[in-house]
Amino acid sequence: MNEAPREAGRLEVQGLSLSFGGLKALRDVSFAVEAGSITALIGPNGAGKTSMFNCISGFYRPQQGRILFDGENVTARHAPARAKLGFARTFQNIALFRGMTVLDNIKLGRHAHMKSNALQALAYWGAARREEIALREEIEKRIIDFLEINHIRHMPVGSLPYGLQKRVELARALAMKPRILLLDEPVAGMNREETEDMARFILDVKEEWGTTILMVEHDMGMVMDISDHVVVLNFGQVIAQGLPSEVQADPRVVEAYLGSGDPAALMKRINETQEAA
Amino acid sequence: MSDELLFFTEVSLAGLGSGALLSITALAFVLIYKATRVINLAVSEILMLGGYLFFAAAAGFGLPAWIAIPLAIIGGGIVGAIVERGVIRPMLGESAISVFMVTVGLGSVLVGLAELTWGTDPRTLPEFMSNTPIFLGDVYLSPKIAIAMAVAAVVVPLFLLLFRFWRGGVALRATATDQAAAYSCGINVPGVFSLAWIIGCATAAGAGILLGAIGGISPAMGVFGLSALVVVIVGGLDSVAGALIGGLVIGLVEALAGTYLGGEFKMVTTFGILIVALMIRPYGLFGTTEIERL
Amino acid sequence: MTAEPILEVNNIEVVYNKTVQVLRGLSLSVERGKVVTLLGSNGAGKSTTLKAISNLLTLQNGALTAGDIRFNGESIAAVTPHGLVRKGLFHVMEGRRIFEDLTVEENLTAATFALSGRGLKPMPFERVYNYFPRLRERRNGRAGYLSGGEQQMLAIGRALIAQPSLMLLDEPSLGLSPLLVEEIFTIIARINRETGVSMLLVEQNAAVAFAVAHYGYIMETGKIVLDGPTERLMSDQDVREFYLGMSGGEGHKSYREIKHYKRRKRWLS
Amino acid sequence: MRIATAKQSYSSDEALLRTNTQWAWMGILALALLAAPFLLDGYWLYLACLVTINVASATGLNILTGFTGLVSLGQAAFMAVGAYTVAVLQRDVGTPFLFNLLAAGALTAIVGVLVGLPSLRVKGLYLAIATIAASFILHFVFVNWQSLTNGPSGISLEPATFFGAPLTSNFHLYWVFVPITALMVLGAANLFRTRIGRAFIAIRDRDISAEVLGIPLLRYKLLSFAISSFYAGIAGGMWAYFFRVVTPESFPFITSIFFLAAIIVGGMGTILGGIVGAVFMTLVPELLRFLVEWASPFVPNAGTLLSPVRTVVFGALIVGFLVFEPQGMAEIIQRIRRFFHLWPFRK
Amino acid sequence: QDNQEIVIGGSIPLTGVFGFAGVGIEAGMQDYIKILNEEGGIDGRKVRLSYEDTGYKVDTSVAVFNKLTSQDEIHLYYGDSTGFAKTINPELDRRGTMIMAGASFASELNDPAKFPAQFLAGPDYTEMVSILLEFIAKEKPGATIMLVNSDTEFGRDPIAKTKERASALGLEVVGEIITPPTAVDVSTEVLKLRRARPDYAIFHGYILAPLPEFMNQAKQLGLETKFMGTFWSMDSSIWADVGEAANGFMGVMPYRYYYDTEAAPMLDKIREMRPQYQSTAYTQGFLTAMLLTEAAKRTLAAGQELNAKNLKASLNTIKDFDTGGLIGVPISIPGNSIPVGRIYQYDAAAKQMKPASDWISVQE
Ligand SMILES: Nc1ncnc2c1ncn2[C@@H]1O[C@H](COP(=O)(O)OP(=O)(O)OP(=O)(O)O)[C@@H](O)[C@H]1O
Ligand SMILES: Nc1ncnc2c1ncn2[C@@H]1O[C@H](COP(=O)(O)OP(=O)(O)OP(=O)(O)O)[C@@H](O)[C@H]1O
Ligand SMILES: [Mg+2]
Ligand SMILES: [Mg+2]
Repeated sequence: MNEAPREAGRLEVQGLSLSFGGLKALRDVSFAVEAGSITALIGPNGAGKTSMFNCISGFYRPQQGRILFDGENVTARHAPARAKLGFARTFQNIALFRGMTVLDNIKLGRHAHMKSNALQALAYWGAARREEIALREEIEKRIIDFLEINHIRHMPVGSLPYGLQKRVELARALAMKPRILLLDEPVAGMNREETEDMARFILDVKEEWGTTILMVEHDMGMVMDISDHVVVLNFGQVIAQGLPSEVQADPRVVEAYLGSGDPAALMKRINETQEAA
Repeated sequence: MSDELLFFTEVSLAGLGSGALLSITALAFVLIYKATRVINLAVSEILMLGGYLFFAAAAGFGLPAWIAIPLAIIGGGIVGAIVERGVIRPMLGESAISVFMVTVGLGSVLVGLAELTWGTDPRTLPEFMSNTPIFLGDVYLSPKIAIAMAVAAVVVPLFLLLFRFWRGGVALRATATDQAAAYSCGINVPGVFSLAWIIGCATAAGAGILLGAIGGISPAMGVFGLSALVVVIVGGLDSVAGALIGGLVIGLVEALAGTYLGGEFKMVTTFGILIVALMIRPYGLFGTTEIERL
Repeated sequence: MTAEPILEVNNIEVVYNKTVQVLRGLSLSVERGKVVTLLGSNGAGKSTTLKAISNLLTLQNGALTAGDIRFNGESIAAVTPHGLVRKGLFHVMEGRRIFEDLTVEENLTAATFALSGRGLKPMPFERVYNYFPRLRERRNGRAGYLSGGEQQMLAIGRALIAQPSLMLLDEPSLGLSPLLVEEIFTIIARINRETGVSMLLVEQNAAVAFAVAHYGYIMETGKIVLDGPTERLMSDQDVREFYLGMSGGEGHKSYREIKHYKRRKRWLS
Repeated sequence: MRIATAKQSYSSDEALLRTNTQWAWMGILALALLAAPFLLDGYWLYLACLVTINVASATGLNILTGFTGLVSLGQAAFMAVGAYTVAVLQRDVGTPFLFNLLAAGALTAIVGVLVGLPSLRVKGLYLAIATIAASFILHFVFVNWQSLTNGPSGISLEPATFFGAPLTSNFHLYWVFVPITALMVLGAANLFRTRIGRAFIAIRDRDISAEVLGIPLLRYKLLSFAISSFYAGIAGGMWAYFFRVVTPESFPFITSIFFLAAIIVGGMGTILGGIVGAVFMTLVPELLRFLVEWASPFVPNAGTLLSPVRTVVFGALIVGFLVFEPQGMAEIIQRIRRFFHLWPFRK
Repeated sequence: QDNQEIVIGGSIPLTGVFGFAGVGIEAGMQDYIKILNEEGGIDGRKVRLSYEDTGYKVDTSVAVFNKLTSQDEIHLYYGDSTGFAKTINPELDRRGTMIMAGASFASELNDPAKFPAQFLAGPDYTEMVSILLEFIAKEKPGATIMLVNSDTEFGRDPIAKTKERASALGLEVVGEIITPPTAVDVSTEVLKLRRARPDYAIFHGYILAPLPEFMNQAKQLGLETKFMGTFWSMDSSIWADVGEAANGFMGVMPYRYYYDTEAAPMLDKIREMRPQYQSTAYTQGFLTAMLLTEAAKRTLAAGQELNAKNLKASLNTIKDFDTGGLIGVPISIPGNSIPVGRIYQYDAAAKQMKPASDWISVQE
């Protein structure tokens, strides 16, 4: 099978609003994610980033606004249909299927693109058999090797360390034949070394697969280093967007989100409190 | 009052009365669920056991009712404590269905033990309630049903108040949500578990005495618990108010269906209501919606 | 310091499911009034260490098979988990672990059980809301609907309510915005300096951890491999490279220029 | 861990039986099944047939509850639908045996889908109770749809004929039931190496994230209900041919509990679990019978003790397994297997 | 071969909801067999009861049947429930080796064409209710009747025929109450009863509950209704602890009570063997064993092989047969049942059932 990666898609969000009861999680949010780019979505806690992801992947229905994918309006589509279109994501709180092995979790990603029906499945015959074997081969060759998870492929995901679980989530998303990859805090809870690994994989996906990537992340070191474009949300609204360097310098962003961004300054502050005490 | 209206009123009142009995039993489910997230199907058998314990005390040892009743209720509580300690606590952290099935198994064990101890013959409890008929105007109310109503009218509001104003209510619900986190907040998790099971089972045993007084006792009387379970599902598994209102609604509907459609329609109507209620409110009328987030 | 440490962990071993050994003879101690940080890569056993200290292992099928742990000089083995909390040892668990079905306020109420039997005055919730204004806005909403970061704030808020003498913090910065990380760590430091609460802090963000901590331990696969006062650790070549991401002595290396090979850590050799 | 062997190809790596030992065990099992009817007396042959029916049904329930996580307490009612279908067809239409069984499966699948409709919104134990409701409603239909079901007194069946041979004795039925059940088990095993089985498991583990990963929830939940009730229907049909009478009281609610208990004791979410659970739960009460027989000279009233003791044991088995071995017998078997694989290297 | 023992198989509900009956049934069968064996058995062959508890569950009964028949050659069988009788019927027909009677008096079984290898040791449920109706028609012509039945196969059994029969006798059925099998609280049903104010209420499909509560509440309400039941509600021991409320309960009984005073040699024998009260179930078991073995006796006497056809034919030759007084009149079994019975009434003070009528036969 060994298909070429699917062409990257361009995502555009127009005037999206979402509220829960009285709480306005998103207000008139518009931004675009260019095909083949890495775009970061950042903002304070509770700003609405995960909610945005949920709208894009079809889990939440926004009250207003449109989501365009390569110019096509996908707002009305259900989540599984969007998955088939090429929306693939990972989750802020890891959502692997604990009853399955790593390999099966990854295979699951391909679900929407397979065709076998229940009868063929019961008989393991025809399309079902062909598809499964081809899928296995492709996953082995293109995903498992790529993400360096050979050694764990038959392990149940539950017993894996956190960092590897995140990697398996990425693998599953890649198996979805993504045209846009939505990563929700891919390096949260990782130390420097593991963050480096993940950053490398993300860059490689972009370079080798050419997939569009939209990422939520609080690790500013990584965000600023690897993203091409940064969108900043605050209280459900876009307060800034642009190149990483531009955003980093934006005083509103610094005030609402970034802070000093410098451990040395933090230490100083702490020592001041100490002296004050 | 016209004859037809009188009849309707009597039927409705009788329905509300048996609804009250359902409510009390439902309460046993709710208490345990609230603290441990376990649907304890063995409530049915504890109920049966309550009836038998009363029987043993009152008929076997010839104790007066005012001693036999507390004894049976305490007995139910003790069984609850033993069960909780012995099999429920080791199941901490297992899936809801597993624990549910444990209680199903327990129920089976209790039925078997009751059969071994008391045999399978149906029995009649010694009379301990007043037998004077109650007439509200022209409207007749069976005295036993009236007592069930009175008990429900005391017990259910008591628990409502308890959960509203007592800090322990928070502890109960916290424990249900996340035991490790509850521990780490200094909540005595095993204590909460035991407490919920003791009170829940004692309540069930009490309901068993009332039920036994009305319909006699037998090892199979626990099926009544299934009706109470329907009540809990309609009312919401974790809602005391739901148990009360669900019980009354189901009691009323059953009575009306049984009277105007025929006895064979009682169960289908109840279960029909159950399905409709769930389609409209998947977590019961007053149950807490499970949080589903990505 | 002459006073005995508030926490002493001596050569503990922990086994999960009777089969997987996770800790192999780990020792550490926390001096009274100090902040101590415990660093290590994923799966090293940091959370396991904290769970062993707060006696929560059994809930996860884990068991302490060797060694002992002393809190305030008393062995914890015979104390129940909630008993420990009521003696002043509070564990802010990994992964937030707030009570989803309870409101924000009820979550704080739940934490007041930690005060039982210590004769402390309950702290007004207002103080927590002052630290985390977002929580005040959402006080009557169900905590399960909070965003990830908001939940983390609530978890720390609960620890404040509990007024412990030793706080175990498991990755408090996880998922928090950079600004909030700074604020929380300032708050943590403030609490420590103001109230003298001792702290054992597990963190992935080594930079901020070093900023507040007085002393640090670094662990790998169930053992401590390096320890020392924070200043000394921060000058260690490997710590700088693997935990702080500094290449050589100058600034940070860029994630874009990461080489596709890895240098082995010296302590693993 | 098992030392990895170099695999010929991915297709052999995806096969159901991967090692020679596995093939050997299968061969032994097949031989035993072939020899059984010649070695067993009437009683054991009766039990053997009953076991095959129960295995088929338990496997079906396992697909729904064990693999998809949709707890059903309606299995008995589903079997009843299958049994009634067969009975009515046999009585009124006279269609052939296999056709009747398939029709029973198909009709039950449709009923299953209807019962499953609330499953998108109604979850967990709420759903379980809803299935109880559905089964009581079905029971009501069986009792009251007199013209079709003959009401409370039910329907008696003529023995079936299978390609001309009458299926009257258990010996005959055995030869038909065993292959049918074997095929059903094989089908279930196959299912879980394809995308459909994976989707089921994903739904069990976390349905909302499964949806975002491209699995239409309602469709798959209903599919699971359909396949599972198809199995139940066929098992019910076999039941009808086995006992040759179907009444509304043939499938009491306790039967649903029995099957749930069987898959729990056997091991939820493993094919092996459904099989061993059904075998075990069917045979244990019978073994108790022999135990009581041996004990009867020493224990007064042993005969009257049997049934309560059986009730206690039934309950205690469920409790015991859940408390001490929540993964069920399948896990024990796996552990034994692992032990033997490692055997030379471990004491 | 001639000296080989004759085995009666039995799926007997020693426990479960019908356990109270099963224990008596077993004792009754054993006692009759003992008497028979002391008299030399059948044609010199000893008789033995081989039985197991079923817990009153159909599947267990079937398993017991299969087990017992694979252990012994069995020609006579005792079955415990209607469900079992129907479930095993095809197998009985297929084997053609035995006849069966049992604890079920289901009307459906009273059909020699459909159940050629089975019979009932008494009237079927419809016949029982008919006997009650005959009695009512005589005691109070034109009386009004309420039918109360449990929503089970057992309970619904006689309903349809009863109405026909009642109108033929000039009685008026003023209502029907069907209670769910698990109902304990019957307040609303009592209200229905109160509204209809029938002269008689005939209960069928119950053992005890919910009868006492019905009678209690009816008394509170000052209803004059007389309460009646059928065989399985008629044992005096189950009414003993109900107390005063039970007084006056009536029902149909095909057999004599243990404490009956009219002359009955077989009862004397029983009382000699068992000085304590024996239940009606005991008598049922006793009599069933008597009839089963009588059929075998007659078959062997005719020099025929013991198989279903011969046994049943022999059974049907029973005419004006004396049961030793267990049934107050000589009986005949032309078909599948013995349609005679008598009305008894409960006397709470004596804790006994007292005869309230003569023996009534509803044989056409
Ligand atoms: N299903 C929901 N019901 C109610 N409120 C919700 C729901 N989902 C999110 N919210 C609220 O919407 C706001 C935005 O939440 P969201 O999870 O999108 O934040 P976020 O930007 O991802 O934050 P974080 O960085 O902390 O993860 C929060 O205040 C949250 O409490
Ligand atoms: N309940 C458990 N059962 C079995 N193994 C476990 C369990 N909990 C943790 N482990 C294993 O123990 C090891 C240490 O886990 P622990 O959570 O203590 O690591 P950690 O250092 O806190 O890692 P992280 O940075 O991911 O939080 C890991 O390999 C993990 O897989
Ligand atoms: Mg988020
Ligand atoms: Mg950790």
